[in-house]
Amino acid sequence: MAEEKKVDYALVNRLVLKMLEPPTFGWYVLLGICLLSVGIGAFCWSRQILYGIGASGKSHPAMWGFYITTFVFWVGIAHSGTLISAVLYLYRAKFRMPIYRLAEAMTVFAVLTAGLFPVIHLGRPWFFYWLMPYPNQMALWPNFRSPLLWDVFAVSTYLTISATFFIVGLIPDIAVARDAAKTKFRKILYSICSLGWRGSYTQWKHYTSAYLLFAAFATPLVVSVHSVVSWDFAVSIVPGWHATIFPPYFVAGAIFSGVAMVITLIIPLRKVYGLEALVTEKHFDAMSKLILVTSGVVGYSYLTEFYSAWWSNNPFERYQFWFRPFGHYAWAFWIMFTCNVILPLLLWIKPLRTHIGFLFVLSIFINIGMWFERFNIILQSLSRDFLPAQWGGYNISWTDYGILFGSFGWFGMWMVIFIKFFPSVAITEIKEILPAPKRHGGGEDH
Amino acid sequence: MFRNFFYYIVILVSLGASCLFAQTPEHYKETEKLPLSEIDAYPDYPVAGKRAGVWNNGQAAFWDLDIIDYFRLFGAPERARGYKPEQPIKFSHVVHVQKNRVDCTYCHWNVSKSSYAAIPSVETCMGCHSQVKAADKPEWAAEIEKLTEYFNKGEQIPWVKVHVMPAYVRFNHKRHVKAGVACHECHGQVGEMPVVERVSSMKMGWCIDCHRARGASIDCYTCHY
Amino acid sequence: MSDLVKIGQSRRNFLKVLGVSTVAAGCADPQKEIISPHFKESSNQIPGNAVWYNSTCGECRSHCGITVRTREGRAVKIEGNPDHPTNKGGLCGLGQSALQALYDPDRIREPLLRTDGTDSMGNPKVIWKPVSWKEALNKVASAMVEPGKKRYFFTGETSGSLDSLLNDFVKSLNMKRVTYDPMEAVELAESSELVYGTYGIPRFRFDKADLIVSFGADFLETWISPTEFARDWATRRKESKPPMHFQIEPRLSLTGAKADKWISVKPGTESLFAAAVLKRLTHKADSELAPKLEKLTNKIDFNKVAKECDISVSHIYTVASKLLETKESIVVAGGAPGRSEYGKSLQVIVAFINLVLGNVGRSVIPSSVRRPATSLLEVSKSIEEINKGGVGVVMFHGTNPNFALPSAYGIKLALEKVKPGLVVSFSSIMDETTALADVILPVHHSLEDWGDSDIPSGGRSLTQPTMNPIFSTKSFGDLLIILANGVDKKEVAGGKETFKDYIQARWNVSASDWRKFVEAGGEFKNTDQSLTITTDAKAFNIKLPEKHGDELTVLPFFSVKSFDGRAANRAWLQEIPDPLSLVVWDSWAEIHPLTAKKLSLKTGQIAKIGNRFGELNIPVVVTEQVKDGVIAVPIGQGHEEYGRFAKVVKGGNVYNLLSPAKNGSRYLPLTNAAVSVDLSPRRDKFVQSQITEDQMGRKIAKTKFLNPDGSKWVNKAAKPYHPHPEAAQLYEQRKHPLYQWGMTVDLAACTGCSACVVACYAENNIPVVGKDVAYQGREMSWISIHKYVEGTGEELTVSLQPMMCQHCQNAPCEPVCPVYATYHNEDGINAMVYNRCVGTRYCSNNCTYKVRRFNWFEFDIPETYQWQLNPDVTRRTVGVMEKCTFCVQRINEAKDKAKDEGRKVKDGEVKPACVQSCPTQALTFGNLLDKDSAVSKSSGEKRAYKVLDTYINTQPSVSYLENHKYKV
Amino acid sequence: MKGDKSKAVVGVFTYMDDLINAIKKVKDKSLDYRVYSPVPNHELEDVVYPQKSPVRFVTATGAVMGLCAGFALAILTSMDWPLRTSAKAINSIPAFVVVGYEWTILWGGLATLGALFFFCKIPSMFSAIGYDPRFSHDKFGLVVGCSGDTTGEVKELMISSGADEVEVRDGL
Repeated sequence: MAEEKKVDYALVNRLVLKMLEPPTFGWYVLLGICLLSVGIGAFCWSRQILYGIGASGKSHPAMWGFYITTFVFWVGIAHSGTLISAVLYLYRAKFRMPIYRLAEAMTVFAVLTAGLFPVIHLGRPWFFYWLMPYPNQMALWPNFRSPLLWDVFAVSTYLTISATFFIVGLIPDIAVARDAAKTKFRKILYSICSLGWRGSYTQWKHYTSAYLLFAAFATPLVVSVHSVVSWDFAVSIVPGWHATIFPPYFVAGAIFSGVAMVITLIIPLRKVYGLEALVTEKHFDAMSKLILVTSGVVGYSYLTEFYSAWWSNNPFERYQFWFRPFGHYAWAFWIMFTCNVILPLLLWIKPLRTHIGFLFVLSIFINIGMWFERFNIILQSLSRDFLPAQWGGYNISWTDYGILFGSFGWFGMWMVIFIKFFPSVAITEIKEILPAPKRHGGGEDH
Repeated sequence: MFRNFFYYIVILVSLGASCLFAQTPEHYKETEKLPLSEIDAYPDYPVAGKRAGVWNNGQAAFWDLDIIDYFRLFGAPERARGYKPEQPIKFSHVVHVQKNRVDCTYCHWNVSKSSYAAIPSVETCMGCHSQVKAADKPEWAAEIEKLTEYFNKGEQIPWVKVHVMPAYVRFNHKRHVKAGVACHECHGQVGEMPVVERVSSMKMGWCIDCHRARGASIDCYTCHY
Repeated sequence: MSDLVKIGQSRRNFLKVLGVSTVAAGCADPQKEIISPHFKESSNQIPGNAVWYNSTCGECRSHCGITVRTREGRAVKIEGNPDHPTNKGGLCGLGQSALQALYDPDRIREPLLRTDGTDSMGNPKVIWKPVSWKEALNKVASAMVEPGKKRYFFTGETSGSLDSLLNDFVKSLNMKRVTYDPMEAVELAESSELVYGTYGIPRFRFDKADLIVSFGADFLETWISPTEFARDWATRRKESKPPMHFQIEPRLSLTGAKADKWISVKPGTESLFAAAVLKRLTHKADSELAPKLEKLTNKIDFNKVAKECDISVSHIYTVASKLLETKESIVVAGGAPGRSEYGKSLQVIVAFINLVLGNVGRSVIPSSVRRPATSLLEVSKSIEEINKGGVGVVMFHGTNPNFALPSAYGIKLALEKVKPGLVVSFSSIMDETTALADVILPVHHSLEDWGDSDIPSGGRSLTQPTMNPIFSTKSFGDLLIILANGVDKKEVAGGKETFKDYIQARWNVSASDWRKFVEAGGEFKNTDQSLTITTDAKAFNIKLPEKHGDELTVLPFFSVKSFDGRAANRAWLQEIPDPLSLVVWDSWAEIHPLTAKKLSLKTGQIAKIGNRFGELNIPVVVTEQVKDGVIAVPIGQGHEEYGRFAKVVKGGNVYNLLSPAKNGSRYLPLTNAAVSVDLSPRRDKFVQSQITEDQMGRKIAKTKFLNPDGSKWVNKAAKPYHPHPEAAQLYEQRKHPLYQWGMTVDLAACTGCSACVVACYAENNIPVVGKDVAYQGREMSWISIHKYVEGTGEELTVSLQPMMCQHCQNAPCEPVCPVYATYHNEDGINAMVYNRCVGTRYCSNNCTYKVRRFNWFEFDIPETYQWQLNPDVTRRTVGVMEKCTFCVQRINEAKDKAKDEGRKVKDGEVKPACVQSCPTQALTFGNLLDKDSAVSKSSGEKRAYKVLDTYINTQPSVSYLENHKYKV
Repeated sequence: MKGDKSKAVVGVFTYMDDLINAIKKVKDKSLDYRVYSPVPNHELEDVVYPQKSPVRFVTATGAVMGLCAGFALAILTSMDWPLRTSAKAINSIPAFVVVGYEWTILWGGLATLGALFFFCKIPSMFSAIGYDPRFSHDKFGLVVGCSGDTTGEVKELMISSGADEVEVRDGL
């Protein structure tokens, strides 16, 4: 940690709290853009409720499409946050410290976004609560054999746990912000949000213990949530969905896309707020390697699917995997393949792993590629299944685009507000990895 | 610390209570009843006030909060217990059923023949009322006059439906009557009602409760198709 | 198009939008409801119970028996009358869709008078002024008796009492009656007179033949009496050694698709083919006939004929030798492809073939019951006369010459010259001819009216009103009587005041018998006619075609979707894909790939097909199912009037391409109109219900090939097929206490006529979505006919497979529903509870057969169509899944009845709408637990298989019986 | 803990080793004290709170309850209205594992949160004695509760350990 030698507690505070200074014009513009796109999404959704789900492009037999694609995409994005914050916490990987808060925020907001989509996707969204097991006058309960119900449980648990983890991690940092707050509004806001945290040592003791337990609970969630999401597909019998490789494949893909999203978010943030001292090239190198690994896993999974389709001698599977690269939606397949498998190979070149501009562009491509991965799985499989007479396609409508766009706005809106109002780099934990200030024999590494 | 939680709870409770007091519906107030003692036309049932003889006191499943009944904000009054619309003719079941002991199936004759328990036709009414004019009771006579007018014009009487069911429910009167379900188990003591009122929630849990108790089918396709 | 089928956006939906924010508003559906009880108690109408009336279908000339289900005084469903000798229970799609003619939102609701007005732009425009019946009838009556003027009555084919009343009416009023029905096989009746000595359409008995040879006659779809023929044909087709069937026609019809061999000849050369076959058979004729036939066919040179027909000469020999080999056969000709200029010659030759083979009296029975009066000659003469002026009145009923005749006949111009005379149309729908009338007198639909007709097999069929008229219309018979009485011609109706009295008087039976006949739907008896054959010498004097040109010709054909155009106003029929071209809501042109390549046209492109008479702008369907150089176009689309559902199909009327008939022909020759084809500037959506016809070796619709001796033909070149081994069951299988409903579908008997689809639409309140929504692949049909094609050219095999919910015992759709909206009930039905559905659509994704349909929108049904809705079936709201329920409302009704009587439901007591309607009885339904039920027996047959069951172990309740087909 | 705590002596430390020295001395005197720190630190932990936190027991209890509740929910509701889907058993245990698993985590997590709040005494709306905003920044704080007459002694102790500044405030 040569370049961090000069960093002390005060500098950390100063750097991070600088981000909380009153918003600039640019921030308002960014927020305005986000709100506008949320508005567009909301308009599209209202219209869809008014006319019926037919306003979107779904059709017979492709009854799922953009919304489930986007749902899986956002759940996937969410994953790397938990991976970075919880799994790497358990492994005591120090390179997580400067980026984990942002990754966690991304997790929570991505799950928040993802959670909307199953409801948006419903034919009768006003009855979404029928999926919850609550005692009702109809004397009916949901069907626990349905993967969709597993989804309800998995995603709601994930949202609860990751939000708790996130908020608990934030408490001491908000207390820092509270103590440095200059305006009355912020003072009150942070006082409430910090829940009266003082940093007394008993608090710290229980806090570290609880935090470790949270991390331990969040870790299996990283594996389970996307596995459950993948079971939406893998448990069904649709050719192209019915594959045992799905859970690991989805989890790897989720981490892949999530890390890319972290890069997409942290690069501008680092630039704007001058966090170069905290988020160093070393961190980017580590993340690049993570991308390289997960890209490899994802690419391998793609090939495995083809292989097992061929080896199974199942005509439906075989046709499906011929259809993907050469059929009607081949463009989607090749976008996916290029973005997820071919472009990340460039990271084998060492200088590119720390080249900020390149990483930024690559991360966006990976995000696009991962969205298309889900699009491929969902749409291509549904449009060519068992009975050729029932084959069909998808008519992408502007409602689909509007809601997809709106989801980015929704996610962005939360991120933008969060960045301005809450410390988006973990103050306490960075302090933790700094050597504790000592009069005698300092420099002991924690 | 506990003091904080206490504040939250107080706020929530007061919000809820304000809804409760603001929304007690007018139609839900108790109506005056004729004494039951004079009636012997009914089979034995526990005399328990207003909903005597009504299955499960007209209530849906035990956890039903009866939100619709109490908060008209949340549902159509047509689906709530206590729904008591004004009818075009002030027909009184008290007079017909309780005083004059007319059997239910005398007018609703097809209740055991079809899934509908049809409202009697104007002709059926006039079968008696061409003779019965109630000349000694002017307010009754006025209603009979209205009926005669409908008959003379050849028009149907636009009765307001009290037991409104959603369109996706297929209730079969014939099957229930043949299975020995008494009218009052669902409709209450109509003979005591000067204006017919809905005394059962007629919600799914309420149906299911009875179906389970009697061992009737609880297959969804029995009622929904 | 959205003007046609509106997508609902009701206040309720708006509440739902609010519901998202205020959560609980979703349950607030009922509003204050008014009950209006019947004014009068009726002895047979109990609210909530259906009343069935037997009657006769008035949609085409075959007059099938129907039984109409009414609820609360409204006809809601039409089914075939099982006791009627013609159709014996089945009913075609056209007959069932009569309800949509009855409840057509564009029906004329009161008498209308033409007045000239202007539209908002100041252009002249016809304004139809509603008038009282009295005023309208006075106007017509005064025009009728204007002295010294010519009077015409154009009618369609009529039968029974109406025919006699109409004839008396025109006679006593000194009118000229002109009959024109474009579908009536008048050339067949004429040839029957020439060869057999009996004028009239013979009876055909397809159940009496071991060999069927058809020259263009689509007897399973539209020809003569398709429901009757399909049923007869199917009884034999289901046998393990079915009759062999040759279909000789330029465009593969549904009948051709079911044939063992489709011989695709050039249009108009069928008569040559037939003559060549006759030449091979002459030696079988008796000594008197043989030399004459030899003389008739002596000019035939087999190779030349084969070249002219553009076929291999071996086909002629095969057909002839099979005819010689087989003892009992039937040879028929007709349909649109058979109606060339030489159609009459073809019929005569075919009649001779039947005579020579001894089929006459056995499978072909000359009959004079159905005597076509159609005469195009009379029509054109009358038009000429009208053009000369001095016309008092021209009346129309049951015919639409302004649509069904080429514009070259000029009927429109002629009618404009009638003034100051009157053009009167007795019609309940604004068709092209009615639009030219001065006075429109709306008449009852046949479901509201009395009537009768003669049955070819003997007896009389009776039509009775099944409901009160919904609009201010009058019975056509009554109107004739009123008009005749009004002008003091009381003798027309024999002093009767109403048409019903007239019929009753004409039937001349006792009151109790009359009541019996009304209840039964007619008087059915078998009358054997004595047969004497006298052949007219003129029959040997027929003309045969000379050399044909090589130019592109258009081949109009009758289709099950539109018939001759009379069915174009039925939303159901427009929505249902044509079983062969798979086209929805459109007209189309079938073009062979080679021709299409020459013209550089692709499927879906809109072609401009034109000649000096007119032009069509219709989409192209490139298919091998039509002869090279022929452009096959369905008749009956491209209406300019005839209601919203007909008008929406643009592209033009194919009749307009045809040239007028020559040589005093009584019918319009349909083939050989030369055309030029180009790409059209018109742009429109083109919808086909399938994107591929290839089943990719998946063994979905199976066909077993037979050797001519009936044994199984084995393709030694084919790759061996490895079915998966018997799957292990993870879970204990469900036991069903009383019933396990199941169905079998005999693919050998299924003709793809789509009657089942119409029945399902009618029974289950399935919304019609319109072209725009269908374009997005969102049709709602619960049962659909899937088409698969294997092989090319001569080896072409078309499989038609009705596909509905298979009610799998291991249904993949069920466990994935998070709210139990779909589950398995104890009767073995895969139940779908609409009101529980939240619309995740996972079930549809997981459905192997993709037979689930989703309510993408709240479809707005026109108000009048709503009167047809079945009150026993819930109308599904937006956002819920729906699918075939095995007509659970019927099962519940039967169970209800059985419970009243304290017994189990009997076999055959429940028939879902599709099973009931099937003209060929290809579908069987019943309890699989009952080992003696029909369905248990047929599902245990050797041919039975379940679709994809060996792959995915869904264990469907629906079994299919393999199609079988001779390898010839 | 014990004795008179009317006064509180607040010491502000920059260096952790100074702080630890001070704590040790305070502990020797058996005085009631509280430590404020911007970060958790092991050395500090060993001095101030060497025993293990009880949060984990609450967590374990919550998780086990969640597991049982998840399975109970799935099984009991399936039995309540047994609807067959496909040929699957009414109690399809493999499918219910997911529910049990998720609720284990959910209940465990929520129990941990509850325990955290309980043991850390948050949310708290009351100001803490001797708290200084710098303690969340870069300084360590040691607050010792004592009677008015021992304040001088404690003050002396802190200064000697290296406190930047020492202040006497009113205690409880």
